[in-house]
Amino acid sequence: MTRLVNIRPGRAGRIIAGIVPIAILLLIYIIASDMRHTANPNDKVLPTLGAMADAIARLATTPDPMTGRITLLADTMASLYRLGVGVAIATVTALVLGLILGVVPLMRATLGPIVTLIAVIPPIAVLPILFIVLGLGEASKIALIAIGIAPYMTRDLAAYVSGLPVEQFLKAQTLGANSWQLAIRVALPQLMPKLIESLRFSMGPAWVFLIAAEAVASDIGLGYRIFLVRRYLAMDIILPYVLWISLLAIAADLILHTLSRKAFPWAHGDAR
Amino acid sequence: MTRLVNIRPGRAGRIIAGIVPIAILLLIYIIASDMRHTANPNDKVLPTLGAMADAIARLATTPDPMTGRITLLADTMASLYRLGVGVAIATVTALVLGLILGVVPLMRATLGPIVTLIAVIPPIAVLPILFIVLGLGEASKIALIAIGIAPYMTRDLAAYVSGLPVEQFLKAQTLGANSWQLAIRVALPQLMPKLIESLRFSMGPAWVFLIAAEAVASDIGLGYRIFLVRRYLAMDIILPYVLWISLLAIAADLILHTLSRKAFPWAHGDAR
Amino acid sequence: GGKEGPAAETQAEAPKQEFNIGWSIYAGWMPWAYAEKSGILKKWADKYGIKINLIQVNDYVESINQYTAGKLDGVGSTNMDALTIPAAGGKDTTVLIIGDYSNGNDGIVLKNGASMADLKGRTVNLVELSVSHYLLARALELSGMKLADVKTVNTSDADIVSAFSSPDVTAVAAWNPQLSEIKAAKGATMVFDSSKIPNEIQDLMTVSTATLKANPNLGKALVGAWYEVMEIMAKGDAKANAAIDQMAQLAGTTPENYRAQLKATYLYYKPQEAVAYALSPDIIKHEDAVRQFSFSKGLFGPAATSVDAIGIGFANDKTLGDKANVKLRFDPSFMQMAADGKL
Amino acid sequence: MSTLLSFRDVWVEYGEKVVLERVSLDIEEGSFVSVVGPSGAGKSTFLRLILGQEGPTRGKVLLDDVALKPECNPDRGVVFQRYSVFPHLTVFKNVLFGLECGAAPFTARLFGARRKAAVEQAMEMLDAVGLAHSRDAYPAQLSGGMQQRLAIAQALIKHPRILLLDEPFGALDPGIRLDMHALVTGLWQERGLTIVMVTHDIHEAFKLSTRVLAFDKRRHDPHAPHRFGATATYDIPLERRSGASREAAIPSALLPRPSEGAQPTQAVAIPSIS
Amino acid sequence: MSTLLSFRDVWVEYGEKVVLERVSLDIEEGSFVSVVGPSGAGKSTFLRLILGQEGPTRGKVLLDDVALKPECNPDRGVVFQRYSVFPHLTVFKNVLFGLECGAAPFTARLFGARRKAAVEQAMEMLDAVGLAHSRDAYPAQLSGGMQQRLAIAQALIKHPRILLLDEPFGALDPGIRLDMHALVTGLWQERGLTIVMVTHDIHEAFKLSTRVLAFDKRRHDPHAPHRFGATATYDIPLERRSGASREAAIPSALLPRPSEGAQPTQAVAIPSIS
Ligand SMILES: Nc1ncnc2c1ncn2[C@@H]1O[C@H](COP(=O)(O)OP(=O)(O)OP(=O)(O)O)[C@@H](O)[C@H]1O
Ligand SMILES: Nc1ncnc2c1ncn2[C@@H]1O[C@H](COP(=O)(O)OP(=O)(O)OP(=O)(O)O)[C@@H](O)[C@H]1O
Ligand SMILES: [Mg+2]
Ligand SMILES: [Mg+2]
Repeated sequence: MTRLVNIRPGRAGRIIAGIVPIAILLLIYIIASDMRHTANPNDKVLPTLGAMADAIARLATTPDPMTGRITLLADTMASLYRLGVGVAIATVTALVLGLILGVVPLMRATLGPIVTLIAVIPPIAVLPILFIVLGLGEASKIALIAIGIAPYMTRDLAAYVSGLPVEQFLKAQTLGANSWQLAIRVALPQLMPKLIESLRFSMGPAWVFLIAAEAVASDIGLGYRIFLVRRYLAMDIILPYVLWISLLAIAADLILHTLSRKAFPWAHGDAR
Repeated sequence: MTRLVNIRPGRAGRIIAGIVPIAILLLIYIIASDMRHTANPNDKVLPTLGAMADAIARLATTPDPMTGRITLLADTMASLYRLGVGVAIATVTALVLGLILGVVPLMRATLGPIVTLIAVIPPIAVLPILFIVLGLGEASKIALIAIGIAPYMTRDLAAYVSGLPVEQFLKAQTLGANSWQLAIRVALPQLMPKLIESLRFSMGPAWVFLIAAEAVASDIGLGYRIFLVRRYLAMDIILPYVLWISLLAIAADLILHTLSRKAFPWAHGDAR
Repeated sequence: GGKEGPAAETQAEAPKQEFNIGWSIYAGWMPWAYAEKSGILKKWADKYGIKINLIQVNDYVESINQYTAGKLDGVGSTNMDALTIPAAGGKDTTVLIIGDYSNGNDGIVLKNGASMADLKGRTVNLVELSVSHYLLARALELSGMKLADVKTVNTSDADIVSAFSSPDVTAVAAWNPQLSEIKAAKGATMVFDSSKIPNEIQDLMTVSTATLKANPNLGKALVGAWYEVMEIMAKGDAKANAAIDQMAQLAGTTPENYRAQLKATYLYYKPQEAVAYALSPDIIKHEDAVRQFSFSKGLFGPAATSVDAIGIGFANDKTLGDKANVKLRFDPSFMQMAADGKL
Repeated sequence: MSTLLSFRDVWVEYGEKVVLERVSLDIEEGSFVSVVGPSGAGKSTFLRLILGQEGPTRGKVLLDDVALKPECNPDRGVVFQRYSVFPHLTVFKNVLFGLECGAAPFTARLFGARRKAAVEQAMEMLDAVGLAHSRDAYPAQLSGGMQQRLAIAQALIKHPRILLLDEPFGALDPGIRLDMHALVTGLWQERGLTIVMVTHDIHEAFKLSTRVLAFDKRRHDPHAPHRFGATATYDIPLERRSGASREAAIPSALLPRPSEGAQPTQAVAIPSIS
Repeated sequence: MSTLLSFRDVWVEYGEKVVLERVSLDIEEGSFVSVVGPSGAGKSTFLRLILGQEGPTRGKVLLDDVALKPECNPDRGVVFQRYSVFPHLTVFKNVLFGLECGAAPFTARLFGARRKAAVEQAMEMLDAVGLAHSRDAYPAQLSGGMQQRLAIAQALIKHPRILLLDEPFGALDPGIRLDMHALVTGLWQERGLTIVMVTHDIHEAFKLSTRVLAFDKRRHDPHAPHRFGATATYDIPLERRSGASREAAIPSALLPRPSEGAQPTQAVAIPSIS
């Protein structure tokens, strides 16, 4: 008999194998929802698939009478904007700091400890400070995302840069490179694929912080909607929203992955 | 002149350099707090160091007249218990799943997609569901931590195992190893240091989820206390609590790091 | 199903011994915490041969959601949330105790403004779809404005105090204890509070109708314990003060602060008073206002096509809305037993 | 000696790409076969077929006249250029590993008398490859040559019938390479092994083995280089030669640079293409 | 020829550990110095001193009679065994890099006519090492030998006076090694370089260089092996020798195995220890 570790399903086999557990989960949900609705036709906890489809169709097609905008679209745009700006700020900060900390030992000694300290502070615990400093507008939401992920990314990138073979830095200096050139021509380009990788890992926390920020103070956004309708336990809206967020997260991950492969082919080839 | 990248401060220099920015931050706080207290002696936003020391001394030494317990201690114990159990569950789950997914291609095909799906769902968005399924006791708080970090860890570990040189698995099979032995004698021991590394990265999110869970449903814990006193903007309690959490986080990180170096010397030696 | 009404559910539920009652920190519900800590609740539970677990939930909405999902047998709730969450979710709910109404515990606070008129056109931070939202709607209505005259931003109750510290926030609607912190801030003026709409924001103890039918002892024990605490508090003696101090401690605040909150809470110390209100026509008027607001904000869910979709039952078989779909029942009979000393 | 392994019209294709085509040859028990050829010629692929890491796309690989299952088994040991030892086990435990796996399917650990016997066997093996003094070192603490010795010891403890070596000395310094040649030759003779070794070093091949197989493409389509696969273009028996006569048997086409080394003075055996 | 580099009683210590002690020697302009010795003897440390990667603990290293600053500079080029080229740049850009850095301190990019001149220079250099056809490949797509050619081209484009090689061919196959020997010898002669090369391969050292330095410990304390450092125990001039006579100059103590190679027939030069 072939050893278990040597059984490799083909392409079709993999797709079917992957779908099965998801289908089972869906089935369990349908049965549970059906049971609750037999007991209480108005049950809100596990809405039927039909009810969710209705709710989401309504939010995705009918403009809100008050604002004239399509709710799902407006929420998505608002959230993606915050997420995008927050992540962009974090990325740029982490890139610059990571580069400086990684390349310049003196800066690593100076800023390393404070970056570590900031990295371990759970950002949601200091939300009040953020509001007081930045107000309740977009700034504080964007800041929560940025503060939430930038320190981790910075440490990750700095560690990567200082882990680059010392031979490269020596070689570059024998080729006449100064400190600035070492940073931008040796460290920076090699850091880019790592940056995207670090970013991919940080997207999960970024969504968490976005939702947390929108739950605290907001009038639009995916997290806002989820926490608003939670007030009347509208699971028929919450569940499709969660699914939608998951799909957006998967899409973002795929885009980043593809981007990295396209932009930095040398980083994805077979290493020798 | 020596190039900036070649200046390497000595041991003492590093310590001093590291303390300076933290000292500056502290100084800025003291000045800002002083300014606010000059304007409004009852200011709550930036309490003086003295006020914070008083508040924390009270919480750390005076037993609560009702329960007879010292608040800070009781909160810490409760939170560490939840964090510990949640992280332990996540670690064991991730280890077992990561091993299975990494070693057995068939299981990777079957469970990979659903693990990815679960990994991208922001746990905070499904908090209501979690509480409904698991009730308001310790279980749901522990579950939020476990669900929050386990999928990421699982994917990380599975990727690591499937990235181990295929030569090792082939070699082991030529030495008579069966699938089970491959898992426990080849993959598992090499996975252990990676597990600790993955755990170290997950501790940050774990604290965030702990605080989020305690904010919603709890009557004790560090996160609970922060959210309880947030209603009165009692920054004199919030700030020391945040600092305390940060210290606990740093301590946990150091312990894990030391553990890894002690337990798996082969993984920290110079690689050839 | 809904047409069979509570009878069907009653059959489904068997009598049981142990009950979970949820509550969250709020001036009008702190007596429950005291009842538990002082052993009064256990005394009454023992008397009726049952066990009652009082479960504190930090997040108020979560406690209502848990109740709606069936994880709790009863929960401390406002009249509005009892209507829009469990009742609108098909969970037949009985109002066991009308504990108090907000008599200033909810308010609207402005910076750089002195009256409701200054609210026009501003952005108001509040917990949307909560009693604060209702309070705002009523306040605007009484001042000749509409909800459309202001913009609202949903703000979590835990963070509303720090929100008000932020310069770009100039108007909030909040409840206590946050309200007292906000009022105390420099340049803050309270332009409206719930004392101007007495009895419209009520703090209740609600329990599942089916559970109560199957276990009337639960109702008796809860009502008995509640009014024993009320009696202690009403005395105004040293014991009352000690009790109130303890409640303050449990709420995470100072005794002074808590006393201030209590002042803004009209507690029905005596069961007779609560029963009298429950029997009066006022209650129907007040609940009607609440349900109109709730329906207008879509809180009855997408399936509800009219404000009458969900029925509200009162003493003596009076109802508002669909008689065949009564999901929220004001039942003063247990309070009546307390008033009659029959517990 | 009898035929141990037979290739019968074996093809290996990856999608469109043909790597090996029409490989038909027999390998005799006890022989030491070296496989040489340019990079990408399919030398490692050939080895993988014997190892059982993969199966042929067409044709058959027979071991003792029975078709090989595409799975690695203890009757065929292997040493790769890298990653051949377990980095998390000490030298001694790396060698013990094979004994433990075979004897304890579930725990993969031995106890008591059985462990004692295994320990003795492992120590003997370490002695044989000259690593007894490093028994408690981790592989990362060993030099490259010591790591390959360890890999060989590890493979031999299972008494494989065939030992497969894929550029085992490619990463070693010349001095250490000579040591390893002596070691492998000794073990091969003592234990009656059959060895198939892939190497880039033509001199090494001709020095050590009883037979040299050179893999290369016979046909070439410049517009679609992947259309044709490689096969054994030279098959040179060396059993009865020794020393200088071996070097002299190297066909000039196989030498890295025509400017160096001996001229082809001998007619080479015709590759056995069916 | 004149003295280019001088070591004056140089010691290198890491904490307690003495790596080099009392190294005093001169290196002449245009010489090709090979450094051999056992692992850990401080060969790389010696090279690092010349490179300027670190400074001596005691004593002085002089370049043109001026004390060397412990910093790498373009007058000394280097090729390491690994990591010598930039993985994120194509072959061509790897070579261009040095020209860009020197000419454009801030942008490190060239434009217009200056770029054109630099491009031409880089292409010539690639031609010289035989990599012109691979100009757009990334290092990961090159073989080990091609990577080292690239590293040499990259270093030479800055016209260094000294080229430092730390086991540059250690990871290469023997055939490719021969090519590289020819390449390095050619470039050394053409460009009047001074080369200091560390190698493990004694034959390589004696084949290529004009002088061989053997590093080893002269004193040994078995209880505290770190107490004494290494120094140049043999210093063998070879300028006027060629071919077989070179091999014959190898002292037997330096050979990996006494069973191989020539006997020491010549008295070796006494190491210049002051
Ligand atoms: N799994 C695979 N999928 C596709 N192509 C493969 C696969 N394995 C090997 N090849 C290709 O088959 C050809 C032969 O590979 P193989 O490793 O056998 O060559 P080799 O002779 O061992 O070369 P080298 O001397 O470089 O090790 C190469 O072109 C390689 O790219
Ligand atoms: N930064 C350092 N700190 C402490 N010890 C060091 C350091 N660098 C080198 N050493 C030690 O100095 C000694 C000489 O090292 P070096 O790399 O110069 O040897 P080598 O002759 O090049 O050896 P190899 O042939 O293995 O490359 C070694 O024992 C090494 O461990
Ligand atoms: Mg190969
Ligand atoms: Mg060295």
